[in-house]
Amino acid sequence: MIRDERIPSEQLQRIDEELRAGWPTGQAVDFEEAIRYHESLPAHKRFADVLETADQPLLQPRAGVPRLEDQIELLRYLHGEGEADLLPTTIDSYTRDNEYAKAQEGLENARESGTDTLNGFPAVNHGIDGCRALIDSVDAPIEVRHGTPDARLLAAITFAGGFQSFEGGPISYNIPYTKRHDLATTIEHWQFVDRLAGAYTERGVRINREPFGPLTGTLVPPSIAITVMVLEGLLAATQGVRSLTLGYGQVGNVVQDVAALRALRSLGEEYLPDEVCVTTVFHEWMGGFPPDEARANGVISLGGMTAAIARPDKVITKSPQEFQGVPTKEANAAGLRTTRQIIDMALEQQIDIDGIEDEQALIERETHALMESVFDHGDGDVARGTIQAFDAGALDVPFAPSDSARGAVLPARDDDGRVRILEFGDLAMDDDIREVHAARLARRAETEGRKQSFRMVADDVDAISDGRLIGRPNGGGNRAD
Amino acid sequence: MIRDERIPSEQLQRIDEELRAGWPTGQAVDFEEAIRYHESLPAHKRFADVLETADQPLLQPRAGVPRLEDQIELLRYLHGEGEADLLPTTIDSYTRDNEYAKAQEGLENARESGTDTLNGFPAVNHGIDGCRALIDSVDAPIEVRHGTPDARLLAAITFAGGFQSFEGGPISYNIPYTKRHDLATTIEHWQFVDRLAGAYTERGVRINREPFGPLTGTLVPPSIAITVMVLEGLLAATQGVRSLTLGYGQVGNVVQDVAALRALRSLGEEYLPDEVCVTTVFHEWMGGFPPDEARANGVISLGGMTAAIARPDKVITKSPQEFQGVPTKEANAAGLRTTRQIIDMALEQQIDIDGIEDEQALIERETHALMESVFDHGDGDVARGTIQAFDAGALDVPFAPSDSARGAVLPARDDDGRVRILEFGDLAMDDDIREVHAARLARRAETEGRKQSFRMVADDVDAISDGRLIGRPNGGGNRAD
Amino acid sequence: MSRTVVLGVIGSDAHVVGITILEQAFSAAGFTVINLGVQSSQTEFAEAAVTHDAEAVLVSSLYGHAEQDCQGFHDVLEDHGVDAVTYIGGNLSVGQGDFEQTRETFEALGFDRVFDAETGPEEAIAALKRDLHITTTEHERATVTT
Amino acid sequence: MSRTVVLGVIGSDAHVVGITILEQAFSAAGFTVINLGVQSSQTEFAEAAVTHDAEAVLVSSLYGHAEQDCQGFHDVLEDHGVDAVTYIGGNLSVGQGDFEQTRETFEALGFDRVFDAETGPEEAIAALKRDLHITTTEHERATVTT
Ligand code: B12
Ligand code: B12
Repeated sequence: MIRDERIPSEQLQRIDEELRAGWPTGQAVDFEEAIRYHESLPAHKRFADVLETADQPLLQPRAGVPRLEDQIELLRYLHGEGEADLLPTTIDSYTRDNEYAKAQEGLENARESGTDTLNGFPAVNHGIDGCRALIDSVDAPIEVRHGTPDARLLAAITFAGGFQSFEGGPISYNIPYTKRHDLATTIEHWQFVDRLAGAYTERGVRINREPFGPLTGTLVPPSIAITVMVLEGLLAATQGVRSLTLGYGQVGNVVQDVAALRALRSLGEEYLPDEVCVTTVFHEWMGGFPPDEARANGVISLGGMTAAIARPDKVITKSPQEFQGVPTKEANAAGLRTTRQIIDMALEQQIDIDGIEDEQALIERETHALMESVFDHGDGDVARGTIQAFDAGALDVPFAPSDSARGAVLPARDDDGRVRILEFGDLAMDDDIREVHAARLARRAETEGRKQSFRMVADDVDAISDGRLIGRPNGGGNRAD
Repeated sequence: MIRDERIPSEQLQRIDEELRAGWPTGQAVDFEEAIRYHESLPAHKRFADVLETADQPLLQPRAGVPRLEDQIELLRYLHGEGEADLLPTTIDSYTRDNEYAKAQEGLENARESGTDTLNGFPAVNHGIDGCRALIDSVDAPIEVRHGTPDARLLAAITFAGGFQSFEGGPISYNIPYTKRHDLATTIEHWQFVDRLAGAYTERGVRINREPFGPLTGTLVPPSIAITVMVLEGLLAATQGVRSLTLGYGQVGNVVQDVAALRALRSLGEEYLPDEVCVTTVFHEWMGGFPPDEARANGVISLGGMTAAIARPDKVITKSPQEFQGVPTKEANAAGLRTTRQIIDMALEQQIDIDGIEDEQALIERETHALMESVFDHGDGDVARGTIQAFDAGALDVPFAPSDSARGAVLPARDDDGRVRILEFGDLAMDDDIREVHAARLARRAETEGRKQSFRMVADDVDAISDGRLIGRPNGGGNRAD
Repeated sequence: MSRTVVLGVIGSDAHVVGITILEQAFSAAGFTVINLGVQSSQTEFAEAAVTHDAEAVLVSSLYGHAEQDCQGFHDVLEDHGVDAVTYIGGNLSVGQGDFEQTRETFEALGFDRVFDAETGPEEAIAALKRDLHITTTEHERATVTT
Repeated sequence: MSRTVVLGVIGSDAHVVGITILEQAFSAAGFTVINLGVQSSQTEFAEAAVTHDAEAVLVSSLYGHAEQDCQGFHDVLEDHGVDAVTYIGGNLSVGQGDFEQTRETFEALGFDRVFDAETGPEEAIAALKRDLHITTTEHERATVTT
């Protein structure tokens, strides 16, 4: 059975070769030559260094289109007009499924017809040369963002292609992103990715790794997200990763979000070995957006405001077109600048809100309980513990489409809009904690004069897209108009 | 010399008749018939009632176009698509100058050519019938917003025309809006407007009056704005006004803005007689906007966020096109919905920020000092006191274009972005207060390694339009990119 | 007797929240819902429709690959002998496309109705009742019996 | 000798902040600035230009009535015998107009240069130095003597 142990070099090499034989562009990877390429990159393209030395939150959008020239243009635009500090390259869905042939078809289609039917940049198909052409053409660090359960070939090619940051992890790119991948396999696959990042790191090319914090993006209780971040961080550290950016997706309650970001940082530092440099990333609201750009700007700005108070190292921005589909580059840049403006206006202000410490203490207590349960389930081994804890429902993610998670946990907002747990299932939280949640939700139910039920959850899921934080019956409204 | 005394009815009547003879549409005013018209209006068009009974901040845009049909369409749009709770009718600049003939020309021009060269709705020219056609066609309360030093005829016609709320006042529509009007005259003119509002009020038609809080919109220290609000409130109350909405324009520092809105409410209640119902209005940032709609949305959202925390009774929204010129109706509605979204998401959250009480206490102390000085200057009479205090520079407004104000006060932001006073001139604030300001500004100067000077003020004037709150040298930036 | 609908997310799309809400809403409205979950293949839809004798097949797609994922879908249904009402909904095109065009595309692929992401479940339920000629009384009975 | 410019806001426009910044910037750049303030008439501009023998007349307008307010302005200047460079800047049209069109309108009215509200003072100062053939040395002398 899989364990949290470093992959031996021979094994790394063997898998690497196997993998690279799987698709033509894989052959071109040459580790030593890749190290030299990375060493040739200027300081301002070194992802980990830029992120870790910044003195205020850096902004990064999401963006990926199939064709190389378009992707270059898009990223230049987002860097220039959007004033993004860090850039992304979002990978298409076929690549995420390891369907490189289909991706190839989509790419050729796009090249011929000029219309894009792929929803991202098929980096494997573009190969090392394509990746480097992108890295060379754009004057900022670029991260690979995807959602791929088995991202081994993608990692091999993009690392050699000059990318120095790579999103995802065995839990965070499995549970929210797929139905049938089992955790043991994704852990094994990501151990390879992390080991590869570790190999580069040992040669002085610190590849930044970023577990995907928002998970399903939908009312995820902070402690669950943080636990997953810490677990993926530990697994990555074992493989030699030394630059880790732990993520968290905005829930929309300012106190809870600030508390969660602080807890994320402190728990990350608590659990991860000293030699790992831990940074944090805050994702602007990842759930359903309002079908209206003006309202979406309000949602985005609340995220910016929260970031100004919590000061994460990085903020992933949304665009006002989030509801509709992949945004135009103009809308994407607009989301960046709206965020920038509100952050820069609020950043220098001292805004200390009451109650953050208490909320942070609760989140830390919950996370400790979950982490302890994982260690117990694995007899001290994080890899085994993760698998068994998910299997037992001791660790769980709300709205998880994956067969590997129970999906029994149901979240709902309390009367103040903080995300609490309505159904715990077998989640490893003790009665004390459960009572805190129950009491908060009871108060809300009382305010609304209704029972706690799935109806409440469904209302909360829709609330922000309907224009408010809490899914009150009849829209909460005694509005005057 | 003018005094703060109620205009006797005979005098009211005489002035009224004189005035109405001044322009053809004036003749049609019939007080008794006007009362009947107001009585015929449904509850949801009664401005004061709607505002005073609301249980969350109501939103109101600014908007005015020359032609009646266009104004109807515009207001319906802002009510429907913009979800505005309260509506405005902004008057054109010729009317503000009492140049009704020029306004007539502009209006006819607009009717013929179809392009608008007037920057607002010339209500005097539209006359009572035009006003009532507007009131009848739109399903929400509507306020007259203008900037007219001598608004007597405008008031006579719009009150009779069915409007139940009227912005402005003798100081707030003089000092920021004109160069050569003396305060004694504008006070006399506004006593008439207020007395007219009082006459309606006595007959059960409570006309809401709203002094213009933002003044010059540019770094106005809260205590100065609040003092002007209280003074205009007192003058209005003397004339029988019973529904008063005191205003305040966002400065952009959340703590200071929340403190100022609370101080505004508490000082309003402290100074105004019990029979006056005091409400508050918060104006989203009234200074220079960024020349970029995306960034403007960030500015607007910071206003919405502040409003959610401070909970004024009303919020006047800005549009993302503020920088450029009069906004399209779509942009205007967008500003409303962006504001609505962030307010509604934040409103139910408990957000208690440290330091608000201290800042509020400082604002109240300063306002007390200014008010006391006004009373002293007028030997207890507010009208005389106002005139003399402005004359002496004991009361002053920064960036005032008017000859009636010294304009010697210079504001600048402190290191936290709060607006402080750099040059007091003869402002009636004692040394203790001056020292607080000086210390705060000294700290900023130290942070920036430069002297306090007009350069700092100019940098602060441009800061928000340049993308930040505080005008630091070289844009404040060690930005990573 | 309760009417049966098959519901799922097609292709390799994993957006599950929408169908979770739809499942709950259709159940509450009296339908028997066979929820295939996310990442369901065309064949899985067809087989479930046969097995459960479904009267409607509700396809969801959010991630922007719906058009590719639905190529030939109605042939597969026909091959399995499925003669059900077919709906599709969600974010059906990549990018900021015009919805009328999207509707035409998916109608041409054989769907009886096409919904955008602004559609609330109520709207789809009302449409399905009309298409299946379900009267309110029958619906109410259905609600009681399920 | 320092070069003199007349500065003011025309018509019944009261937006004073812009000219306050401009006054400071032009003074710092070595010009003698005669600031008429807001709500200045065409005649006031012309008379000040004569009195102070100004080499440039800088007109500001923000409130959207610039076009009406500037009708015949250059005739008035001519009548007074003013032969100065004329600039106008600010928010020159009502609404969200296209700036190129605005520029043409005001050039047709006789202005030598037309600036939008995004113009920083530096830009206008640089342009004026070019138009008045002020070399940097002369400018530096000017800065010293004022
Ligand atoms: C949450 C979310 C995620 C979560 C999903 C978690 C999960 N497993 O469910 C995560 C973060 C994992 C995710 C991943 C991705 N996402 Co996503 N995601 C969203 C988001 C923000 C909300 C979706 C949601 O849950 N809404 C709430 C539910 C209740 O609403 P709904 O899904 O729209 O469903 C309702 C209606 O559409 C309708 N409906 C839906 N289906 C049907 C079917 C029928 C028959 C009927 C009648 C009605 C109907 O009724 C539902 C209930 O009211 C949307 C944007 C948005 N809408 O705001 C993007 C969005 C759908 N995602 C998008 C993309 C591109 C992706 C990724 C490819 C991203 C990436 N590049 O990494 C991956 C794909 C992964 C995969 N394999 O599927 C795009 C799709 C673009 C397009 N179509 O052009 C969107 C629109 C964002 C964007 N603007 O780019 N995403
Ligand atoms: C503050 C402000 C006010 C304050 C003014 C206080 C005062 N006395 O100064 C108050 C609240 C009183 C006010 C009133 C009005 N305002 Co006003 N106001 C503004 C605002 C928000 C900022 C202006 C400002 O101070 N900017 C900061 C300074 C530093 O920049 P600036 O003025 O643009 O000047 C710079 C440049 O333009 C340039 N420049 C300017 N002039 C010149 C000249 C030359 C030769 C050169 C080279 C350069 C140059 O250099 C300057 C320095 O950098 C603007 C919108 C905006 N810009 O964000 C609206 C705006 C100018 N106002 C507007 C309007 C309509 C009015 C009113 C008619 C409003 C009303 N309907 O009630 C009244 C008019 C009153 C009157 N009689 O003039 C409109 C004008 C619309 C148009 N042109 O189509 C604007 C654009 C707002 C809008 N979008 O509707 N306003």
